[in-house]
Amino acid sequence: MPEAKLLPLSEAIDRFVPNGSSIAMGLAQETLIPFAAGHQLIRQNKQDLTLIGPISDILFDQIIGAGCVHKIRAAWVGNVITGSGYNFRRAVEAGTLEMEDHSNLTLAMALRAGAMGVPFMPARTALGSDLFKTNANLKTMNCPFSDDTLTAVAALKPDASIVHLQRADVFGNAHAWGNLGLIRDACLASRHIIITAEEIVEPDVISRDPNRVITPGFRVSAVAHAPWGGHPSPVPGYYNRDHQGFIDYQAESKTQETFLEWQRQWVDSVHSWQDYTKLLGAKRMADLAIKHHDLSEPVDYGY
Amino acid sequence: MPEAKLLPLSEAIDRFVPNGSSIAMGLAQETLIPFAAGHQLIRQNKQDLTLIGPISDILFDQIIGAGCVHKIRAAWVGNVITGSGYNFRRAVEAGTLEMEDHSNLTLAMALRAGAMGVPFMPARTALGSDLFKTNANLKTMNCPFSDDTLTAVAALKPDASIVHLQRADVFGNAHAWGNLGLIRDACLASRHIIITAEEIVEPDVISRDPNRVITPGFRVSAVAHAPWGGHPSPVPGYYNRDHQGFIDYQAESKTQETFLEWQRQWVDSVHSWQDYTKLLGAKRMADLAIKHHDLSEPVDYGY
Amino acid sequence: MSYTLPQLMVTAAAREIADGEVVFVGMRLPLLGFLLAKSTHAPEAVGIYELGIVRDTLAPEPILTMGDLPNLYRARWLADTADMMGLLQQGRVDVSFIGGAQVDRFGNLNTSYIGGVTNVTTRLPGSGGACDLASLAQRHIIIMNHEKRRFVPRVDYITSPGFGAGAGWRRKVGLPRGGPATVITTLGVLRFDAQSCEVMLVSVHPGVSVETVRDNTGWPLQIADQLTETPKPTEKELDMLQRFDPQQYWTGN
Amino acid sequence: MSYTLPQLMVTAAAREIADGEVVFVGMRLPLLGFLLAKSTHAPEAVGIYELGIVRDTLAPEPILTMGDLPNLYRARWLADTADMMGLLQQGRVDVSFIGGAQVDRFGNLNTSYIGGVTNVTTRLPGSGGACDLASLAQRHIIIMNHEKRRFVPRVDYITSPGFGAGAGWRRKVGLPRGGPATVITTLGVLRFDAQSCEVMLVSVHPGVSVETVRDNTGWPLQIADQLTETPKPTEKELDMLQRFDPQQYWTGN
Repeated sequence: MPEAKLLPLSEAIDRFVPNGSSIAMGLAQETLIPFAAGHQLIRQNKQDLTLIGPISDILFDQIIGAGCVHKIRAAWVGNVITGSGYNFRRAVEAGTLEMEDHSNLTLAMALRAGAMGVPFMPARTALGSDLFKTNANLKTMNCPFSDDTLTAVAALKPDASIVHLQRADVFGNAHAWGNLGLIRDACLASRHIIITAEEIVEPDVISRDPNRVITPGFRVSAVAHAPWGGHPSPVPGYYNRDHQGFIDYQAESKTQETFLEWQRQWVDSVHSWQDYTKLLGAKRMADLAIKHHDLSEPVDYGY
Repeated sequence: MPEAKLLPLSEAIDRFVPNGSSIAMGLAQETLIPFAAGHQLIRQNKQDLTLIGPISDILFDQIIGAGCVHKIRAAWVGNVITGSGYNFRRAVEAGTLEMEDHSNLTLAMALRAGAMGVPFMPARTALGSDLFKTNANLKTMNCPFSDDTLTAVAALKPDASIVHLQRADVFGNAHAWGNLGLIRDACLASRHIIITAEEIVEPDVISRDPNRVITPGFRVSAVAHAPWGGHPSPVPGYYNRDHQGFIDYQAESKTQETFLEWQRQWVDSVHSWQDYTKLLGAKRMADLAIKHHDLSEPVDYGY
Repeated sequence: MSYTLPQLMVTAAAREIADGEVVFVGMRLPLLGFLLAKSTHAPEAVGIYELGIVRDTLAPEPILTMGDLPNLYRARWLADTADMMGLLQQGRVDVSFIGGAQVDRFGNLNTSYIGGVTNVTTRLPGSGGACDLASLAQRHIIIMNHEKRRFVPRVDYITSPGFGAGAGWRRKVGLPRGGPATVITTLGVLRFDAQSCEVMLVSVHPGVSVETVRDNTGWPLQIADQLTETPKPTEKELDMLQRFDPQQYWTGN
Repeated sequence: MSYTLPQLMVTAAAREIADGEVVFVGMRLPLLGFLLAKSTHAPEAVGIYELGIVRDTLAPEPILTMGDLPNLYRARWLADTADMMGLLQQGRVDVSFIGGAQVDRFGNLNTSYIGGVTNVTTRLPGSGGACDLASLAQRHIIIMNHEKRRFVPRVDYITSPGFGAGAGWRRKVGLPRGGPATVITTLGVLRFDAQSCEVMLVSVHPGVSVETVRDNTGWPLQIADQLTETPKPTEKELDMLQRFDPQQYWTGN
């Protein structure tokens, strides 16, 4: 039997995310954002983190606001439906946050290079742009065949990818569905993979559909059970996007003071996923629940 | 409504594979090999084809034997369980077949470069090997960041990818499962995509599971219904590998004369998939049928 | 027929999409523009969303953003961002949409650093996929507020390349194709001169004067010979928009 | 206990796998070697198959080749070849297996062109993934027939790089790691000298003399100081092999 990797979320973060780690999160951009795990980073007062992600919606802003972050390697940091991320703005404008600017394509290629085990990937994007100014991991180069000018993107190998998925077994085998963003490449590129899952299921639920497995289980370091662990982002099959959560956050993060109040309420006073769902309340959860179900047609992996 | 793309196999090949085409086939290596479509190329006596694939098992050998092929860009051509492909051997030894030698990794990167829209991809394989001797699409280069020596693999953009899959709708949306080899990147890299499918299904069977879709339907040129179109290779969910078919082919292809006899029996005298299954016979098909079914657990794409 | 300014802008955006085109759909107003085009004159348009979605039908319920679950429901394809970017990088995307905070006369966009990187006065969210869309789509459409502080002679930072320093620049830096085609603003619609690559005003929104547009532009703005008025949304278009954005979250005044 | 030569070779191959290792499994005998190791001393070994399979349990039925459906059934992961190659290229594969038609004293393999590319006498199937495994695994094991025409001073064509021209060559050409560790032949087992990178005989199969091995090698073969006899398959190992290859398709005489 392979080793069981199921841990309480606090222990998973404690063991696999030391201070100074580089962490990829929010890899599917708007969906499946690992908010519960991100809040655990805040709760454990991690320091000097480097956050890596394409568009993390408000998660990066929260971890920045809590003072955990030294550097950002991302394409976009803000609030998808309201605009700016205020903690991010404050930190960059104050000069306290190191920035490596990417586009979604360059970040995807950086992680794909890591996943493929090569030191860089070529791209045709960003030529003539100013992304190169804050990003030493982008260089122009000439194609060895066509002599075309290209953007070389250096490989990115995060210390850990933290991903929130729908279902996993205790051995680290997990299913994800919906738009997948950069999840697959980021997991393969990372030293550690930490999965939080809506459900922990029997191993055969996973193994009866190996094409839906997101990354090979032997590469996974920890699995934590985290129902509503993606809230307020949407989790296909489980709950819809909580738009109000994002709208509220705009005001809640407007100043450092209001943000600390938000942190006290939504992070510091929460010690388990049960606390979190209690805070959300039954009505809000019912409102966000999937109402129109649409099940996939099974396929046969028999012999 | 999008355009319906369902065509008889003969018409699909006729319209989208002119003489001189470069065609990617056998992309999942041992499974899902598009034998029915390959035989149709022979039946239409296509000329000057370039065949592209990692390990096509015996399909490439058959098309070479029928005199349709000018050039091979592949990692391995033979018979997976008996060894040599005799038509391939004869043609290379006679100097009538142009050869571009790849490894599985270089071919995967060539197609991935095509899929990503970049002129090359870097790799760490094949350095010091003689693959470079017959393959001008491999060059050594230095990494722009680390200065490491790398193998640059030029992009490959086939005129068509021909893939055999489990189920498709008439609009070109299709599901595949099992090991996927190079199918996804090859389809994205190709100008035309021709799908042969075990079953043509209602559109919602496909659209209720968009993660299982193999390539975006708007990129597909034609879909043909071809039950047993992968035989003797295995098709997950439909039938097992017909080992005897591969073993028999060793003797059947030993000389040019025996091969022509094989071609007469298995290709020239076959004019439809119904003919082919009649030739196979009910007992052989029953022997190859899936006996131990194992269905995937549905997932919910609702809202 | 009354309409709001965002409704007018979304309608103008929708009209930039021809039937059958492959559209890389952005966030916010462009999302509605794509839905509007699909449900009116461009039913065969195909939408690509950078987070890994291809769909060619309307979502069954109004969505506020592209990651909303109704936008995943019965999508044509759910896959990786790299797959979407591959289609874009290959040149298979006909048109894309980008929002901007600062634009210049050659259509360069800044959504990153007001003041530039060494003297940041305002940090904006950054590129997301915008730099990629501006680099790699066959053409792209910019949507933004028309204010003098936003329409500047030269952007402080190029997040998303337009025509750079003018004619020939894109080819010179190595961009394989494309460039901005249209700027839809709160005051009018602008297009680019094929020779000089400089932006010029081609239509003003109803009730807006050329002077107002000029006053809100940070350089002497060129005016097209045949200046028109931006067509108002039709009743059908407004009906559709009401269905797509029933709370007027994006299209309210 | 009677056994066949292929059974002995598969058993020797299995013993090259340590428990918990990640194994890139090839075709034919290595496939059986992996299954044998899994079912005896290496239950936690993980198998990677280049066509896009990761599995860490035995297939429920005997398989002749890696694409057989029982090898897909309840696999841990079914994905793309590029994903498997990524794991390999990253250095996450501990050991891999390759068959060969022609080998030289530095472990270079030819499975492409006997006679070389300009004077082809026999065209063989080619690399498949072998070149990649030889380039990128932490170590690789070669399995082949021991005949003088196959054991040549210098291969006609390097399909799969060994130690090239000797010590330091792999680093010089840019290979990131690895190299051949062992050659399991029909006559014995050979390993590589850590200094010179030249292959030497470390064990002979039961009943095979050192002279026979020398006579079937195309250069003066080095012999290890502590030459041993290759261990015979145990009863348990033969039992297992009988279950994995009941028709003795691969392990018959």
